[in-house]
Amino acid sequence: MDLNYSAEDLAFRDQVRSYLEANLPSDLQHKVLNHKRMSKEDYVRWHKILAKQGWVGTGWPTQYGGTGWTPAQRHIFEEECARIGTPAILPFGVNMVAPVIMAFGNQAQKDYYLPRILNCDDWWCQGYSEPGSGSDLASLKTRAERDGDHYIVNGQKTWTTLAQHADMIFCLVRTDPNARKQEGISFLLIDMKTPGITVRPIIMLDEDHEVNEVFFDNVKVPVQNLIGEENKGWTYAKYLLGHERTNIAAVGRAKRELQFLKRVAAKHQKNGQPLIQDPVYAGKVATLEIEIMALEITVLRVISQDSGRPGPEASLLKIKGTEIQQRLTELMVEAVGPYAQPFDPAFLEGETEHSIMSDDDAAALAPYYFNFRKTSIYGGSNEIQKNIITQMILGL
Amino acid sequence: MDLNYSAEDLAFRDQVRSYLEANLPSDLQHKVLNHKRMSKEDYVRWHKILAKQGWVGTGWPTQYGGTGWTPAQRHIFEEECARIGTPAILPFGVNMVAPVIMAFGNQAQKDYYLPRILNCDDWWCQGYSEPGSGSDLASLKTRAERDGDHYIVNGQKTWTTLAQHADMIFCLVRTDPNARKQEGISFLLIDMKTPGITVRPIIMLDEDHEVNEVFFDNVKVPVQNLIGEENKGWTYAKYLLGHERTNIAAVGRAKRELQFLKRVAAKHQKNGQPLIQDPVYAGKVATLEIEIMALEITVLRVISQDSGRPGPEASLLKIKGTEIQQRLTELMVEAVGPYAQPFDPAFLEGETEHSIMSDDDAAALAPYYFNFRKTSIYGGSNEIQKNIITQMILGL
Amino acid sequence: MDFTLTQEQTQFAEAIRRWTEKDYGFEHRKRIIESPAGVSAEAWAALAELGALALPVPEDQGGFNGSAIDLMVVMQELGRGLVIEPYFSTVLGAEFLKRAKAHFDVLEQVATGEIRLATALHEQQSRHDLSDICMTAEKTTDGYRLNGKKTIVLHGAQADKLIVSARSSGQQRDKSGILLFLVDADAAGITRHDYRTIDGQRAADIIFEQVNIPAMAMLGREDGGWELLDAVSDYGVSLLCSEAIGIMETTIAATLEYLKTRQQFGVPIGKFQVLQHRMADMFMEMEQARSMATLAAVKVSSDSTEERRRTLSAAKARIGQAARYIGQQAVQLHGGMGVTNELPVAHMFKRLTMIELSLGDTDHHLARFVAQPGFKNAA
Amino acid sequence: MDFTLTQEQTQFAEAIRRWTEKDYGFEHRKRIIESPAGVSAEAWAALAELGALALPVPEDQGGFNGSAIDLMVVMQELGRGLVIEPYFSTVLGAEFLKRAKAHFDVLEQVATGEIRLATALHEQQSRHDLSDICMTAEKTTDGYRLNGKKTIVLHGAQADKLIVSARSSGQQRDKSGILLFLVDADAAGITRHDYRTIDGQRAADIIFEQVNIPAMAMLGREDGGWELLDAVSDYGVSLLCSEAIGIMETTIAATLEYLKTRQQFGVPIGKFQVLQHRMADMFMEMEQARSMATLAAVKVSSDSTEERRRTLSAAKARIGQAARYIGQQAVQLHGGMGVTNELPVAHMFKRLTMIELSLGDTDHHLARFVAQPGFKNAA
Repeated sequence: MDLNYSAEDLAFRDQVRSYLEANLPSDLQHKVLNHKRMSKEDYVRWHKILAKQGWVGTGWPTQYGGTGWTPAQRHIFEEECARIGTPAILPFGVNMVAPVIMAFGNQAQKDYYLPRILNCDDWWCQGYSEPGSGSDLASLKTRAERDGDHYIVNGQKTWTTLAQHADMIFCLVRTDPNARKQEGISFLLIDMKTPGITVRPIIMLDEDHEVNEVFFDNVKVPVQNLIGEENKGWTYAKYLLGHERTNIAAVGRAKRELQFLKRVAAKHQKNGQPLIQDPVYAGKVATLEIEIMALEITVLRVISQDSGRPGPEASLLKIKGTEIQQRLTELMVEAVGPYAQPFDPAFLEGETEHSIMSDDDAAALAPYYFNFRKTSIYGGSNEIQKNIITQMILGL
Repeated sequence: MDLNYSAEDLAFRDQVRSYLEANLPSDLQHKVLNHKRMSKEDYVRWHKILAKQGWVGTGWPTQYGGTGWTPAQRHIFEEECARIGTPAILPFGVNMVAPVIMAFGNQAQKDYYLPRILNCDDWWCQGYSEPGSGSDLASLKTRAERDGDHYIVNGQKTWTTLAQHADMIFCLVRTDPNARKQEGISFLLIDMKTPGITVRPIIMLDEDHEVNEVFFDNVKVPVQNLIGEENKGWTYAKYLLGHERTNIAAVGRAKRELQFLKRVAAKHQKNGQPLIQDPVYAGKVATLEIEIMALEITVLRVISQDSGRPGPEASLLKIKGTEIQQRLTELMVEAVGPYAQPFDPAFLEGETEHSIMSDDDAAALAPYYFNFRKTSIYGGSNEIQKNIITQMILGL
Repeated sequence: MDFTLTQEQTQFAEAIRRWTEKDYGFEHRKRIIESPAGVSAEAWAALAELGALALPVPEDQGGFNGSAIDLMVVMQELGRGLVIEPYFSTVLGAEFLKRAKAHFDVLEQVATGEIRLATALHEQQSRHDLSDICMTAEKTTDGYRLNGKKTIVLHGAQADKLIVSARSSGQQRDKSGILLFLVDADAAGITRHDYRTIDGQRAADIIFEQVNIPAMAMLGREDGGWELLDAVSDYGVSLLCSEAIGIMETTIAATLEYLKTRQQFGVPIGKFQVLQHRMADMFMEMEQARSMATLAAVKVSSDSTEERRRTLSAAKARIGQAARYIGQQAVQLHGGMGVTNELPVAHMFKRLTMIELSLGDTDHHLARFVAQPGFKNAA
Repeated sequence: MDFTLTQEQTQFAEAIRRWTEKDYGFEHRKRIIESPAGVSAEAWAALAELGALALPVPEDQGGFNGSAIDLMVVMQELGRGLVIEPYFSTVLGAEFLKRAKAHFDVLEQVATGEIRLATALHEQQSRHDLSDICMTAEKTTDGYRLNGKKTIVLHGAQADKLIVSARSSGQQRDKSGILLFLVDADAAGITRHDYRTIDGQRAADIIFEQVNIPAMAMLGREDGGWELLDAVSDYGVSLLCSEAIGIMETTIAATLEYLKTRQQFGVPIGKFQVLQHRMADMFMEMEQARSMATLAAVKVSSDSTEERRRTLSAAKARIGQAARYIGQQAVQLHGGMGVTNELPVAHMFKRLTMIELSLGDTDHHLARFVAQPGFKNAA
């Protein structure tokens, strides 16, 4: 039993930390730390900076240009990124489609797509969910019919994150409508510029444009864009779902946000003293801080147990991680109280330096709170995660 | 909208209050207020005092010797009993078997049993649950076979409250083993002194003897002890279940226990001041007090809506009532902290005047807490109650 | 003991409900939010027409002298309709004038819908403590001079007149030295910054620079400012509680409907027991909250200040708890659809959330409840 | 970073588990509880035999000098077996002697199982604050004279020697003026009242009347009493946390088993989604608690007093919360069977509940966590 990092890990951490301190643009950091909205350019800029350093494929084997890091190193890297406040590397290319291409793609697909993913030459999005499918993913209806050396795709995807920026979408499509639900599904890569694709924004409850509906109307997709075998797509999707859980607990970010929360609660007053010194409020913050401490150890336990591929315990990490994130935003809103009310999209978009109200810290907190209700819904709702724990761990 | 009692109701309340103050024996009150265990004699004594006053059949029509009170009067009476701390009138005779006899019994049964119930000449217990039946009551297995002018009863009942004192038991028994689950059940009254009946204690987790198993081994029951028709017992049982919900929210007791809690929390110190002044603890007490305030209004709303027979809203009252009762006991244990540990059954039984530890208030609190875990289980577990709300009120 | 509404109350409620359903639909409301004005003159006229604006006004000023229960009925319906017009701020403003027994002309104009009011009580440092006032009221020869800044004044830029709290003496958070004034919203020296709130309403930051007002602008007694402010704030709490109940009703109805129609794994998701029990919990929260909102509307007129404070704080705390649970769970049960701006449920959630932190949040009112003598005396 | 146990630790755990399963079954334990002694000499001999008593003792005194992690492993197993022997009290007592580097002879006797220890730290008014001491230690020519009363001394009547806290100066709750002593349990002037605790253990109220003890009975430095007491109390917290984890494991296993076998409405009740998710919640509570118990066992030896206090309080608070939830829900899921004394689950629940309020309850430790400089400094 030893909860300390090894000397090598500590050296690695220092290396990562100095690199990030030297290379993270301060305007990007400012946006992240202050809960502002990130533009496409923001994401791409940071991705390319990391790509130059060779630190994008943190879960990739070295043969594809990955870092080949151990699970501990990868965890350290993620913690350091969260600590300093880097933009996210969006998962759709690097952590979602890439592992599928590596495992099931042909050589040409690997040669073409993987370097472009590493370098963010393509912006990827995910075409899984459909209206009506939700947690029951395999009930998808989007059809792909073979027509010579093309598939003709018709149907609709939804909840497609940041599809408005996307160059490519990876889709689950139904190629055999007569097969059983999970069979007859194929995994297709589709160029978003193909005629017949329409993207319709879905505005979130904080009025951010984060997800979309994507419509396919007789979209011609070359057969070489099929991954693996026809009608085997469900297998690949399940493989990918296992990968989606990386850093799902987001403990690093939670620790950073806890500091933000304490700073805000130290600034706001209750009964003439800083709110953070109010016994009732401090008790709530302490309870949350302890939950974060516990989850950090739980994550490390999972990492140390296997090769960094959490099994059903990932459901625990997802549930606890999102509960913590949501609780953080709740306590932030509580801290600023009435100051949560003003709504200033221009400030959130970075169009103005200061918010309409004098408290810039407070300006983003209600949108943040409302937006983060999604975390217990997406990526398999927390109810679905409990079903998984029930079945896979508890055997009920 | 008027939340005040009418002048008549207030006069009635004063009348009840003066009667109780004059007639409740102080030793019984002491036991109730201090969470001590009640003996058979305690219950019978109080029942007979109230019977002399004619205040036992508070839900009975006057033709059978009931009070004929309005729902509001009945509520006021229950509140006043709770406020001063009377022993309970056990429901098995007065509120459970009696309504069934009134509705479905024949004249002879009414004439014989009802006066005896009012006067506590018989101690009744309830033979519903069986091992394995639990929430699925209709799956009961105890058999009653007709043999001339007797039934021969074989089987087992369980969770039979205070059967160790009982003269009579009312039972659901299966008279037609070939009928569907809810059919083929009959409602029998059985003399507990009949040969073939054995009572085995079940000791509760606070080591109190409150419930029992009752075994029937070829027990001969005269056919005149059948209520209503053979094989119609399920209908009578369902009728009875509607009656079981009287005063289910127990707001009056909750209010009394809240005062007890505050008194204990004022006596114990934290950081050199009374615990009740600690902001965190006070916040918990206040939250609970507000829940009680709300439930009191909810109860009055239900009473004022209909004729005092709550429908599915009774499930809400049961859930909230038991949550409040359990929370009260939690906060009591928290208040005394380490003083919850000593266990002094002799004191609880009234065999010693003072507890082994110097704090008599604290002595009963852990047993009280542990014992009251039953409240969310019995009478239809709170999960079953939520099923009822889901189906009957929400239509899901 | 009688929980039924009068026939008049029921008819009033039905009339407002008909109006919101017919003329204040979801898309219409959205256009009002997006409009530069942020409120609807048409809706205001309709509220006047319906008698909702005359309701709180005394009969002598052309009103119906409605009770707190009457207002409860109205606020529930406006909650159901997610109405974002300056009704709450105007009723609250009128309550100041009613209690101060002054400015009858203004009350008359409220009754006819000629003017809107707003209450400027909150300052940057106040958080939930309305006695935390830095704004100064300096005595002049013929009145007072106001200096300071009020923030998050609900519908402050849409109002014609403001009720303003200021301090003539004492330290921040002193209960003495607080004065209340009725001020023209466009008086010289006043600057208003209008902005949206996240729940679709409007609010303003208002700067007062050397604003001279006559002596008669002061409301009530010189030594009674805090008592008046505290009482009217409790009245506002009662209004908000009722609004919240209306929203809870529609939130729960919308969620139930969603559970019955939305299919997953071949069945309506309302067949999953976990979601069923969640709904049962939401329902119970609403019923407990409803009981407290009713109690609040009754006790807000109590002769006992302590009973009023105790009950209103209890109600606000209980309703805040229910509002959070019901709002969050309604969104959760709606799944992805719940976190978009496209369904009413998101807007109900946002409004419920903002009600929770308006006029004192749950912790504030729990502490106020505890601070009443009755809490410890009962021990 | 390594969460695995050593082979020795695993073997130790397995040996203790074999013993509890074979020789410390539910019915056997019940007989011990009902016996006049309240503890089992046989079990004590077995624990000595297994090396569990030598484990905490330094090598120089014939022990294994076990780490806090070693003890964590043992306490988990004793928790699983619901062992009610005076192991915890003896280990805690030994920890005082180890840290004070004194009374090596006593430590030797602990290692062999010759004697049992108990710690008399709690007084009637203390609640969760062990610095709240009224008992006096008056200096005499050749030592000290103790006067006062200790309450709820776990296994106080079964112990041969007591570690006692007393005050030579200062007010109740002063951190200075606290002294600790090793005292023979049958010294002249000591009266012990033995009683059961609700979780099947024994405790005693102990009266000290003019108890004269030699100077060498004092543990540690005259000005270091509180630091020693606080540190050993944290050590005890770590032990209790580990015991709780062991109990949570068996509680959850028993409940799972019940859900899989108990039939209602024709199916195992474990098929009902609401009960499934309840189990999932219990499981997650246990895993979070386990992480904190591990962290506690590691950090209880930290060189930084603040880090130790902060972590141990965090662990106790988190485990208290988990203990309550798991205990209550295990009983609830067992239905009627859960509230009888006949199944182990009720006894697990009772012990978990008592652990929650031993050596500081959840609120106590949350407040202590908040009081550490790190809590606000981080802001």
